[in-house]
Amino acid sequence: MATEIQNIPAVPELNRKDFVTSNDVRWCPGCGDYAILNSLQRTLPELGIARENFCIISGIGCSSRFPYYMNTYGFHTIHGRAPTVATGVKVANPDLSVWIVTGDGDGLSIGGNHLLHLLRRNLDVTVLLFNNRIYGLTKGQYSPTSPVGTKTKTTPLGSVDYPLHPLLFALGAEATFIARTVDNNPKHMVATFKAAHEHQGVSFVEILQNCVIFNDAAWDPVYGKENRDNQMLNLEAGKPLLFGKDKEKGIRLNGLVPEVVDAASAAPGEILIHEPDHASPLYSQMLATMGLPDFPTPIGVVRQIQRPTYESLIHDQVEAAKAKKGTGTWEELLRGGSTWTVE
Amino acid sequence: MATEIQNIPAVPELNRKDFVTSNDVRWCPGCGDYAILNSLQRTLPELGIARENFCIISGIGCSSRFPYYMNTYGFHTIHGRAPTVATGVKVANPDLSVWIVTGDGDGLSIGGNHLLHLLRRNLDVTVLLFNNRIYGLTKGQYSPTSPVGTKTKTTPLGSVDYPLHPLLFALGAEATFIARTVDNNPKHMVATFKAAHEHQGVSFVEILQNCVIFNDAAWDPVYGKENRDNQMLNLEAGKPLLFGKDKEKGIRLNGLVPEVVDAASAAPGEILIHEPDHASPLYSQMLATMGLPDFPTPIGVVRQIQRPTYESLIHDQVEAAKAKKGTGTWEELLRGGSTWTVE
Amino acid sequence: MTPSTRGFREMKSVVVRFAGDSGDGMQIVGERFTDTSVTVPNAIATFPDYPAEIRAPIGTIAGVSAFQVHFGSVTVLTPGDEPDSLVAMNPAALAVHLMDLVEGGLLIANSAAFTPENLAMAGYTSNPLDDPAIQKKYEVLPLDISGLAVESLKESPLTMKEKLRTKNFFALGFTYWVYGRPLEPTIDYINSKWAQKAPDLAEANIRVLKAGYFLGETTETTRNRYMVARAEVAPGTYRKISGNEALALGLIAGAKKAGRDLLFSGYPITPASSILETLAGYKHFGVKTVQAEDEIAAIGVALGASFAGQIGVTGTSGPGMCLKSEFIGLAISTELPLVIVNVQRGGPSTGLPTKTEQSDLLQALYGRHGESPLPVVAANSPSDCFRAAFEAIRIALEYSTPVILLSDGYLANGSEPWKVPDEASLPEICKPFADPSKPYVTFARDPETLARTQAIPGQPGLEHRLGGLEKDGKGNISYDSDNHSEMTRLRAAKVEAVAKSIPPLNVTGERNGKMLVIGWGGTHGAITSAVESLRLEGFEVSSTNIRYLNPLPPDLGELLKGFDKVLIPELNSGQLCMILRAHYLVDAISMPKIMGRPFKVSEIRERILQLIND
Amino acid sequence: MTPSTRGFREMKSVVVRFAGDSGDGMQIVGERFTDTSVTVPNAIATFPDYPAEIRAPIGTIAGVSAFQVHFGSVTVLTPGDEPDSLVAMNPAALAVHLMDLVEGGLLIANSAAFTPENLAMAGYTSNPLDDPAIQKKYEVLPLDISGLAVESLKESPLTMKEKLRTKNFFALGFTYWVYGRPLEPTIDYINSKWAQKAPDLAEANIRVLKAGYFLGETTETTRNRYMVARAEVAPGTYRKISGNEALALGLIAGAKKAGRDLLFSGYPITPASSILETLAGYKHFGVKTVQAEDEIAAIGVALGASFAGQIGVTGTSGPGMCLKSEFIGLAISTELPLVIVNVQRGGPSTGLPTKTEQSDLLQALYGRHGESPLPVVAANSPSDCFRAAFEAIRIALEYSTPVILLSDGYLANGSEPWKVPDEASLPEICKPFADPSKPYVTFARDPETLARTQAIPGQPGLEHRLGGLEKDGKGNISYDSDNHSEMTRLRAAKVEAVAKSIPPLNVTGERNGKMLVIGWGGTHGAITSAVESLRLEGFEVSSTNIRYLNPLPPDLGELLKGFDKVLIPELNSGQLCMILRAHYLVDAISMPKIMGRPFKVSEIRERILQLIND
Ligand SMILES: Cc1ncc(C[n+]2csc(CCOP(=O)(O)OP(=O)(O)O)c2C)c(N)n1
Ligand SMILES: Cc1ncc(C[n+]2csc(CCOP(=O)(O)OP(=O)(O)O)c2C)c(N)n1
Ligand code: SF4
Ligand code: SF4
Ligand SMILES: [Mg+2]
Ligand SMILES: [Mg+2]
Repeated sequence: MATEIQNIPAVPELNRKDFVTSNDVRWCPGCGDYAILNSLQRTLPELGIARENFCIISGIGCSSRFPYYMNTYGFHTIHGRAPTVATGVKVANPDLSVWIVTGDGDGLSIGGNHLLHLLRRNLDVTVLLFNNRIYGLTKGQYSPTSPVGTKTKTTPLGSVDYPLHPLLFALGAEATFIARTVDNNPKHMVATFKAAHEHQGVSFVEILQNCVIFNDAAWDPVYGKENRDNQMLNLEAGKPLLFGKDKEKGIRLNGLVPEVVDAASAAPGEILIHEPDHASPLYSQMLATMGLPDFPTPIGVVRQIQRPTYESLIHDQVEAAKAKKGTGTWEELLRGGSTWTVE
Repeated sequence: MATEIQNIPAVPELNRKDFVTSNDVRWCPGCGDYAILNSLQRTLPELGIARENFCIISGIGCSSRFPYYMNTYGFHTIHGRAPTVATGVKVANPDLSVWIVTGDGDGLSIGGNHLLHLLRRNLDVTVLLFNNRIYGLTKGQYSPTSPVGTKTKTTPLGSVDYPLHPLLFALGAEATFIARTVDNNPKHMVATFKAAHEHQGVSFVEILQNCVIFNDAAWDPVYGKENRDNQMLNLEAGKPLLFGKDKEKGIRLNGLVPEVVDAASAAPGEILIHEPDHASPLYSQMLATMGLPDFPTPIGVVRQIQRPTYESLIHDQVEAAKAKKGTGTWEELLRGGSTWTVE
Repeated sequence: MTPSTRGFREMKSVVVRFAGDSGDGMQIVGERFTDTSVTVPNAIATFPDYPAEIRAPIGTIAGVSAFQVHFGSVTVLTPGDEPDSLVAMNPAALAVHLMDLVEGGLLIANSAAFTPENLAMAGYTSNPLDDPAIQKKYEVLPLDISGLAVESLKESPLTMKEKLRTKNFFALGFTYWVYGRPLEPTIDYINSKWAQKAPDLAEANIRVLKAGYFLGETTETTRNRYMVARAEVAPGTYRKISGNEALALGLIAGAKKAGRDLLFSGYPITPASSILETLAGYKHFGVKTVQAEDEIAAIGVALGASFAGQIGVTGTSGPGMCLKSEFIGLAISTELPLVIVNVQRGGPSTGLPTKTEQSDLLQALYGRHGESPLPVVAANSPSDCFRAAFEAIRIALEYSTPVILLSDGYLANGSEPWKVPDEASLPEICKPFADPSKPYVTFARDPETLARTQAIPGQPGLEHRLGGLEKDGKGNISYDSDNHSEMTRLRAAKVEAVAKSIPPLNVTGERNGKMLVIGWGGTHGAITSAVESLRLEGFEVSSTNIRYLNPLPPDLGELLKGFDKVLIPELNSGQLCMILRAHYLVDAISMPKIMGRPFKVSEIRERILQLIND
Repeated sequence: MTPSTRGFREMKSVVVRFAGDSGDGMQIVGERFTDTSVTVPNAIATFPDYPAEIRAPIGTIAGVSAFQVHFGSVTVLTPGDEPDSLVAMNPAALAVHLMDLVEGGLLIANSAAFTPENLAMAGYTSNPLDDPAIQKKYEVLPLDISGLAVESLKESPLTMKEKLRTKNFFALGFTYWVYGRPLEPTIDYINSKWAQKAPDLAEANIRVLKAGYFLGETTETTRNRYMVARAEVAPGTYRKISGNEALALGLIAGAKKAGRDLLFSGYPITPASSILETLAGYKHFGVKTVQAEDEIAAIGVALGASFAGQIGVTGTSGPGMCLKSEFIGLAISTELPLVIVNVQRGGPSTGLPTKTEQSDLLQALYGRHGESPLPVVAANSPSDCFRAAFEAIRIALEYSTPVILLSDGYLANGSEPWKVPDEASLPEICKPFADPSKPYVTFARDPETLARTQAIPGQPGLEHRLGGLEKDGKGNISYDSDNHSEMTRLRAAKVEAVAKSIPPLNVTGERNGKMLVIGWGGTHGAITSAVESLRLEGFEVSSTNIRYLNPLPPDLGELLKGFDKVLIPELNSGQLCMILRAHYLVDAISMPKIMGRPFKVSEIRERILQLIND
């Protein structure tokens, strides 16, 4: 590492308050973002990392105001470009814990390409994508995750674009860690954030988030009180894919087609066991495609596999070059190549 | 449709020469692009479309010089942005047959986001992505499809970025038609181009293309004379997934994991039958992930499903609005809303 | 209920500002006051000013939302410098806006909201309404607006929360009384909005509105009432229109006159979003709208539509302009018609998204690599956005070129009465496609305009290729030196040729004198007002507003010669000033203002006086 | 083999151009000729000129590749206007380049390539070598270069194709004979390159090289030989360096002097790619390179690295600059150090990727929305790219600002001998990070430079947030009007403060006189050569080159006053001229050239003479 940071002190005891800034939080009352903020402020102190080594980087959007409310290093960049700045930060200093906060518009509309390349490169950062299926900050236009037919200011007759599916998108980039969580379950959020942090490589976390002003209750069919038991599938590694109030329903495969079955009457071993590191990427694909109306929506860690990280490979090359050629000197820099002398 | 095109004449008999321009073709001798050009010039006359209704739109790159060599309407736009211009053209005039020509850099590096959104929107155009795993025009830097470790001018110690997989990328966008073909098989190219054209909706075609100057023989492990029998799997709808010199090998599924088996000794029905419209997207995913070193590389139409096209939905809304409100008049335009009169 | 003029003080014009929390409905009452005034008729101009946050926390400074109306019996060109009266619904609103109120102005405050918590949130340690200094400086009128509104709804079945929410109409009613305005237009509005869906709500709002009015009537709480007489308004049909609405209509009108369909492609961004939103409601005019994945895609889609023979338009604000710059270069190189709208906001970077500024002029002129000139047109008032947009389309088509149309946040959101033009008064836009019976030369030019003729996909026999590499007159790629020089010259000459179609400058005042004040864009109203008032006082000062920033009006050089001094007020650091200095070697004086706000008339007056007396 | 001066005509300087098909190895022989000449030593400057296509079809006009060397016993500042001799390997090369050859110049043509097919491809209907007009105008010397090369390899085991490929060394050998240059450096080069890997090839090339030389020696085919004496070169260590190489080294040197690591992030684009490529080979200097997915990402990565405490640099050419503009605004708003390199090429749009131009100056200055000033620095010769890059890093760090560094295709690819500086001669760059023991105020400023102090992630207790919204001095978001005005002023004042660190202008000639010729960037050599030659002839003309385009050198205004006329030659339509006219109200005369090519010394001379005699 290049920049000299004076002897990093032993990590002091931290708590939630250490991560709260004095800035007034300026989201609409009732916005799902509050709960996410709270959950992250509860997560970070538990990671054993000194506060100064956290860096939170966002684009533009309601969600992207996030860094201002976290008492860490933060960068509220420009619309859609947080992954690029995060790449610079992490390559410059791999010791930092870097978090990207983005929205469905910021991350998947204008910023889709950067996210794609971030994911495929496997930079060791965590991406929190707040999916409220709407543009909040610009006051309610449809987003790339809005379902067909969504009526908004720009689509008075309903949107016509088939939406992007965040998890399929991440799979298309072969991301090494893919998870989903919900803004109305702080415990699940904290657990998911921790898992994401622990993953060595890029972690992509979709957070189903409610925009109370412009797209209220968009996720109620999934996580509303009446629906959550039957419409959410809680993924736990090594546990069977069961859901329903009494875990009475399960998922099995019929060839390549998943099916919902009655857990009680299923044959032994028929209900799939959750393996985030399943040998076949088809398994993560199956989970990612599950959702309304035919299937419950999986939440938790969908996929986690290992691959070297981008920044470590870059640093390895730098170190290898130094080892091989010796650290570059002024002499070599200025007088390298072929020179001649005039007397 | 808005622009008045004077009485479109009956489509005359066309042949390859009608699509050749007087411009000198300026690719390197031996470049795979020649064969692709030839194949497209052979395809278009057979589609029953008048020459003036073809429009070929490209970005920047060796591949993107394509429009200059096709005697149709053409637009050599800017790097990575062909999908956006194509969207404007097709929305403006859905009667045109619009083809996008792009490269692995143009389409997947700088232009990845536009391609992503084009695919998810399902605009009825055909995308030909020339994948030579290198930046040709800028003289040989690695591209997003270059394998890890590729040594180029910008990566003297080998590239460290995990590559993008074009077909997985297209699947991540839930593209409705996904195919692959190879620059050394004109017959296969023509057939694939025709199938792509016939698909109503976006057609994504990856073409394995050889850059003789900067990445020669990159695809030889797949389609080189010695390898093609064992390393290519020719997909045909309704036919079993067989390959090998004498079609002696086949693909079967073990749970979610595909396996290569001896065709002769396989149980009846065990060898998968190719269904581009398979009920589960996992099937296309399986095909897309197959390739070196464990599997043959599928060529042909990987996936084809139906969904309304973007431009037709837009036009339907325009027509519906006209039907409902009557075609807008000057009176309504200028004096609509609430007015008052001063005398 | 029509007020007599008894007990009124006559005013030429009055500025009223409503300010409160974002949740207090200030934009709504501002709109109502405006609509009522236009029907008097009065001349009006308005300026909404809302917070950057969607919903800032209630009662905070950040959450203050305001709406200013300027109405008069004489010409009204700006929303007014300083309010003559301020309605402050809470302490935060007072804290933000009181300093603008004219000395002696009327301050109506909702005393019910001046609770200790609210005062603290606004940064007050004591109640400013009790402050003798404030009481001396202004005509302070504390009213328990919340309480009186609720009181008047004793019988209503609404919940307490709902009742409280009507308080804005109480304030409005009282203000109507002060200015002797009719209640009917507002009652009609309330009925048309709620009578069907929520009759109780309609009923309650009307009751509260009247209660506010009657409070004045019965208590005569305030010492003065003010009367603004009917304005001498030119006969015709009017409608109130905001800048972005007018712009949208101007685009449709231009496309209609050209006989092409309009395709507008945008990506949401404040303060440009409402152009896309407005146009999305005009599908039955054949308008197609595309919400693209970003600003680059948006202009690409628009350019594709133009290539295909429609008229492609894209619109955005500053940050989005940056993203469009590469594509603008392609449009210049391929010489395709295209309109790019920039509704400017405070910069740099994300800057001040909800504030106004004119700081993108040099970007419009030079914000691309290479020699890439294009025509730049600016709108100068909300309703003028119609004409400016129409002009942009005309130039784009007749000169086969991209055109940048500059508006700003102040024009976009501000509104004013617009005298609706006749269709016949709009010029034809003549730009036929290439004739398929003749050989097509891609870059052959009209000798007059230097425009190239467009052939479009679908036209048999005219197949051709366009692209961003340098090309020769036939459209073939050319790396030839002389050709590049010549094509560069031709592209520039074509833009210069637009000058021939520019009408003479409109000058306020004489064509010579001590000082010429030059503005462009939305400063028009403030500059004209300042200059007109000074002229009435006998000063030899004139002014003009430049709609065409590139090419510059051909008569500008001559005009400049008639004056001793030239002053250029701009909401930037002096961008037009730089251009004119370079162009005419005139020692123009810049008057920059970079505060996210429009000029006040008084600021300009003072600066002129200062310089004229130098 | 060292040539005696017997039989030679002495020349002060000579320009040789090698031209042939892209496959003919013209760049290689040009490089060899250069390397040989620098060791003489001669003063040199070179200009490679290759086709846009990777491999255009053999024998076509589009496929012609050329390399020009200018070498002299006196100062050589440009690659020369017109070649004194032209080596043309085929008819296409002749067709493209003959018109540049000076009258009476030596034309060496490979007659073997003048076949009917090749002539037709070049557009000739008859063999120009037989044309009496041409024979009269030039010293025409047709040589069967292909045949003679093959002939001399009778014994070699190479294939015919391989043998033919050595013909460039035959041409080189013959040219060496004409100019009395030593063969050893080339023989050493051939050996070091091929002796191990392909001894037959090394052997053959050496044989052919000598055969070319001996052809002259034995046949005395040409009437004249020319001698350029050793140049008076300042003592020191030299290396030949191209602009992009020098630029890369300057960046590393700057980072080293600042004690920060360099992170360069780019996306390939002609003619900037080789900066990224060069730096990728300097990993052992702690340099990290990132090939990003596009230019937007590239600058984002660089800005992230700067935020994290390293020095982030990105580089591109025109179209890529458009894409970076939004991020440049963010860097300005957050006041982070950053260097953005623009290696200009012919525009607009994709334009002429392999040709040179200076048409992005106004973009550099104004190509962003909002008030967003930044320092702009330009390199003026290939080796000067080192110093300019170093300066850009110094300013970026010391003033906490993004800096645009302008180079161009001509500088990037051209090369010249560079007198290697001592490390000690490079100034220290002093920009410490914030002190963690003191409270950190994000936008507190150094009173001298107005730079803000940077605290970086990892520093305990200095946690803070940056962003593109307007902020106050503490870094908190602020929508306040006065604050916006003040921050805008401060950002501008900081850039202006750079002026204090600018050295006085270097003037060629007196500080007053009839005419001052002002240039910037790569026109330096041509302008200085023209002015120096005219001064020798007694004309009162001076010149200067502006490295700092923003802020302008503080002594420029004073300098301008000393001259009757000001002429500004630029490879654009007059962009600097516009700036200086606006700034100083001086009636500067623009001399634009937009041909994708550098100025010729003679063009500038002529224009000066014309104006001086007016
Ligand atoms: C270049 C640019 N284009 C557009 C905008 C305007 N803009 C700001 S946020 C946003 C979208 C916000 O949507 P999302 O990312 O879903 O975030 P949310 O507000 O819903 O949390 C847009 C379009 C901008 N700031 N910059
Ligand atoms: C904005 C911009 N950035 C960079 C370039 C330079 N450039 C031209 S083509 C290209 C990549 C070409 O690679 P690919 O798309 O794979 O096409 P190929 O040449 O291999 O067919 C690049 C980087 C450009 N023209 N414009
Ligand atoms: S607009 Fe929606 S997303 Fe934004 S702060 Fe309000 S509730 Fe949250
Ligand atoms: S560089 Fe490669 S891709 Fe480009 S034309 Fe040559 S062979 Fe083809
Ligand atoms: Mg959102
Ligand atoms: Mg490629």
